[in-house]
Amino acid sequence: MRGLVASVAVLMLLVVNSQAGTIKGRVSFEGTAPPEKSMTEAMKSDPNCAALHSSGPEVMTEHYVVAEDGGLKWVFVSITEGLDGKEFDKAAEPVVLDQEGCVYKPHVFGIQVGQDLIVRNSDATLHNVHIIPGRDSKNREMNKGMPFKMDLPPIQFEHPEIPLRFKCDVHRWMFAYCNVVEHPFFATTNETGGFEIKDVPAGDYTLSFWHKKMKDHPVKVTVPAEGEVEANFTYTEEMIPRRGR
Amino acid sequence: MSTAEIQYIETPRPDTGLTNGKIGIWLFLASEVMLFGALFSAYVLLRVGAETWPAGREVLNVWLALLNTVVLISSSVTMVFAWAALLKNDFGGHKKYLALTLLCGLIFLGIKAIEYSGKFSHDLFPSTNNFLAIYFVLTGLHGIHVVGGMIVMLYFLLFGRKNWEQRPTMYTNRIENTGLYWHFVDLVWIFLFPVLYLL
Amino acid sequence: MDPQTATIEEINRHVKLYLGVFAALLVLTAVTVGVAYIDLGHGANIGLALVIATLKASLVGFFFMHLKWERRSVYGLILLTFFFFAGMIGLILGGYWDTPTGTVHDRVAIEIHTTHDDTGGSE
Amino acid sequence: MVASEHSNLSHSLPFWKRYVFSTDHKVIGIQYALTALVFLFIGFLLMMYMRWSIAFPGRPLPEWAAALLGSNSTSGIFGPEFYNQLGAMHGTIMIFLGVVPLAVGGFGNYVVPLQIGAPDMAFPKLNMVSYWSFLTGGVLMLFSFFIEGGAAKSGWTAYPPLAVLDADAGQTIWLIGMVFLITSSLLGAINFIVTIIQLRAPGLHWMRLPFFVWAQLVTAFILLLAFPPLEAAGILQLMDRLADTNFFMPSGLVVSGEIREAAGGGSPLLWQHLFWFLGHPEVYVLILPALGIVAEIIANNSRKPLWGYRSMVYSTLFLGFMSFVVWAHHMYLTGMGTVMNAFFQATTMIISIPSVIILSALIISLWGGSIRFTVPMLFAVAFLPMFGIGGLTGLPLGISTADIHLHDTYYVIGHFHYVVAPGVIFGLFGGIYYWFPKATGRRMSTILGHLHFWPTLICMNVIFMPMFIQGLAGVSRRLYDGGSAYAHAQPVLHWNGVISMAVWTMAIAQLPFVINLFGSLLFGRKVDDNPWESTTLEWTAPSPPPHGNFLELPSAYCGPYEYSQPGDESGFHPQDQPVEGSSA
Repeated sequence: MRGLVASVAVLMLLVVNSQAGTIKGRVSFEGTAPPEKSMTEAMKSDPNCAALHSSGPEVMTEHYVVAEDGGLKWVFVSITEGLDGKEFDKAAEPVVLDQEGCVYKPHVFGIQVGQDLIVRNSDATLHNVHIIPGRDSKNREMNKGMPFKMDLPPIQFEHPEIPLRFKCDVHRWMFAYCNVVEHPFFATTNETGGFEIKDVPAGDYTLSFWHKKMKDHPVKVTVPAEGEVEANFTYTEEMIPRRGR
Repeated sequence: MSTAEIQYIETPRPDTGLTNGKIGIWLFLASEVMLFGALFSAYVLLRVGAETWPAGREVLNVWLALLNTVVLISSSVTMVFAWAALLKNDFGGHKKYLALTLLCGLIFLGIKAIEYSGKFSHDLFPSTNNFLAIYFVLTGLHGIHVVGGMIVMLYFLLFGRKNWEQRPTMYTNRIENTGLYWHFVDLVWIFLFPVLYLL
Repeated sequence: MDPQTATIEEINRHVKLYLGVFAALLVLTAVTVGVAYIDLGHGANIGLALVIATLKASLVGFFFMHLKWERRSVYGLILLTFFFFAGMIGLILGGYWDTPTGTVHDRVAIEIHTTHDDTGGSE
Repeated sequence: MVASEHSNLSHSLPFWKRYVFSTDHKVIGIQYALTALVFLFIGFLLMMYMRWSIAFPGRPLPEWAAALLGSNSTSGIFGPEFYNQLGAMHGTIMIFLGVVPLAVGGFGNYVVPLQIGAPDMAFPKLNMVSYWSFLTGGVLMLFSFFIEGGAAKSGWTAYPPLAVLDADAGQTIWLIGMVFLITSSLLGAINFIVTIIQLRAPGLHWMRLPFFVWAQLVTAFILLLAFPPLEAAGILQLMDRLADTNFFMPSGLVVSGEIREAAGGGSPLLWQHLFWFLGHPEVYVLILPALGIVAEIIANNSRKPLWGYRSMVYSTLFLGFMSFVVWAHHMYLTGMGTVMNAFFQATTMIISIPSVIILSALIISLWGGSIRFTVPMLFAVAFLPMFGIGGLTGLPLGISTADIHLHDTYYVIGHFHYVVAPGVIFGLFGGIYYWFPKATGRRMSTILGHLHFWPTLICMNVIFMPMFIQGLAGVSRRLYDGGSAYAHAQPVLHWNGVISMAVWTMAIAQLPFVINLFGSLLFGRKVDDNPWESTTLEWTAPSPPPHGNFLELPSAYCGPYEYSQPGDESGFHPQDQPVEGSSA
């Protein structure tokens, strides 16, 4: 009986505060970012990849993509505390991770637990998607070959993990960071460093700003019943890992 | 004698001198020799290939195993007595000795359980090293064979009377074959004991 | 002794025989444990332990399993199985001992290059 | 009470006891045969998808073909992982679930008791248990396709460390399925040996046994003694997968860039030794029953006793004995030294002698015979050259130096498929056509028989002969794209399309067989007890034989193949007829 009462209560909670606010903000970076390295150089080792980039602009690594006004791209923003106890239905449409021009696109993204991930190979060359969970993560290691233009059957992850690393066993420079979270409230910053998370139930939460090099920084935020709340964050030079160039 | 009856269940076939059950059980024991033989060759290859191999007596409790050896040998003896009692038409004596054999089996498994829990409590698991891994597999599979034998004996203990009264020779042969299986299980332990515990 | 036609005394004589075999087995068990604690060199210890185990096994086989009064064909089956058993262990070990040494594979394994993203920071 | 009274006793049994959980060796034989045929077609289906990926890598399947794969292919394309599943399960299903159950479970169970004049197998209940254990193993194998991660995908040989590192559960289910299959074969083997030794009819001495019974006896001994080591290896691999032990995991194993933290100390070669200890005797388990069937059909249809019956029997015994000491010719390239390679090379050469003796004896048996080209005879005669090619192409593989180039290439695939496909399976098809009248009392249609035989024979050769060419060019096996990524394979790539076309046409060529098999149950011409005018004992029983087989206990007075004896106008002398002036 007790279990039944609890779930009814949760349903009630969801129904009551149906109106929700949104979190908007901008992530910026102060100081000089370490220089990017040329990917096309690394791609010389595989003729197929080199051919794909023989004409176009030189492709650089995208570790510290800083816009003129200091906006930092590829920062994964998600709610880490304040949502416990609430269940969320699975997102309907799948997330598509493409491998195009021997680069994962997008190479930092979020996905909800149980949501379909479709890995696509748009290059006519062989890629080998190798998903490596962390040492004590409960997600399963997967190793799928994609020798030609094809989609893998949809994959689902059962356990949250930030980040779940993807690499390609054929190309040493290819990496993707898939951040698995239990709720639909996450976003990745665009070129200007801006992000927006919609219909977040009112309440106080901890927002986490995660960057693949400068790691994770929590920020407290309270979301009003409706309307927006501003949440910005600024990475500084000290946060760059020292061992990095 | 009707053609639909399967012959030579009780009386041996004249030219081979054996009953169906006797050949059947010896064939089964031959396949068991190959099963345990494969595990022994695994043991030997792993030991020969390993850089370090713990001496059996440091990791395992030799005295418990010695007790187990005595228990299993005595269960072999009570098994033979159970069969001999049938030859003397003493079904009561037979049931007593069969029960005794079953009891010895239980004691054997009890000691095994103590030994295993002792290992687990010192967190020595099959994954710790290959000596423990092959130890658990060999003694575990042997233990399963002991349990299998005990189930058969329990069946005879509970339901044997009707078969004994209707077809005594067939029942005696069945007990003899169960005895052959039980002695084989004891025989495997006789090899397991020195190989795992003493060398 | 043919089970169908054995007389009572014959059976009793056999029962005594079984007790004798039981005693012998216990003695041999004690011997094998005792010998194990004397260090006669690795090879000798193994050899001795196996000899005693085979002795005990043949006691159980001949008397308890009635091989002494069994037909020749059962011996044939045991011999055949033992030949394949010995062949399996022997040839598997042969495969191990006969592995050539000093080949190209013996050179120190090539330094295992970590496949981290070497075009930038570390993980 | 004679068999007929006994048979109306069995009429009173409820349906499920008489047909489903039956202990009658004939019902169990038919259950084995039908289940095995279903598995053979499933194995063939998997291979048809493989041929698509080999011939047209990356091209989407047609709509109707992709539908069957469900979520394993997206818009008609499937990747290398699913190809590996197809490959591993094609091998496992064809051998352990198709050919062995049909040859040993189906034909052995049905024909052996009848040929030795026995009412049933020695242990009927054990016989039933062995069928149901086989079915459980089979269902488990098929079920593993539908779980997350799919079926086992480390080949039918399941070599560790790959098989142990495979994170998907398919491999674990494969191992558990194998344990069931091995238990089933073990119980079956015990049953066969006891039946053949104990329940031979009076007067049926050892040298009067039909050659088929000898083949099944030796097969049963091989099953009995070679299977348990694989069961032990299976248990060890299960422990490696579930309890993180390291039987087969060497220390310092580098897995995706990092050294694997584990106790290590294991040896992958241990698995290969234990697996191939069964592996090679297993292939003799496949061929011996087929040789037995072909011998029966050739003797019957050339109206002449088998040439060199004694030498065939002794060769079979010697083959069974030698099959236990040749296994490591599968492992020449695992770094064994020259002494071991030389030993196994010698035993492999020696073991080819009895096979050649049996094959030559069968060919010489045709000499001077008045041959009737009935449908079973077509399959039996075609078996001879096909098995010949299969056997002879094995010799270069048996020589360890030549094996360096040919190991794991398509040459090997061609070699063993020639032995198994146009060899063993032709023998089994012949057996179905030959004993169908005994099992049902009706004959299978000859026209449909020819419609099945000729296209299948042609397609078999178009499929497997090019594989030798590809193998000699160095195309290695188990490639999802048929070698198109390799420069040395370019000149022989076009054969992939030819082979795949032949495979799909052969699938169509099996339709006449299926129609014939089920159609003849109702519309086949009714026949008497001995339509082929044969001499062995099973033809003295009514067709289909009742429970208990014979109306009165038969006994044997002469050899199994007394055809065209001088002064015998009928041309054949059944074994249970007394011969004037000779001892019983």
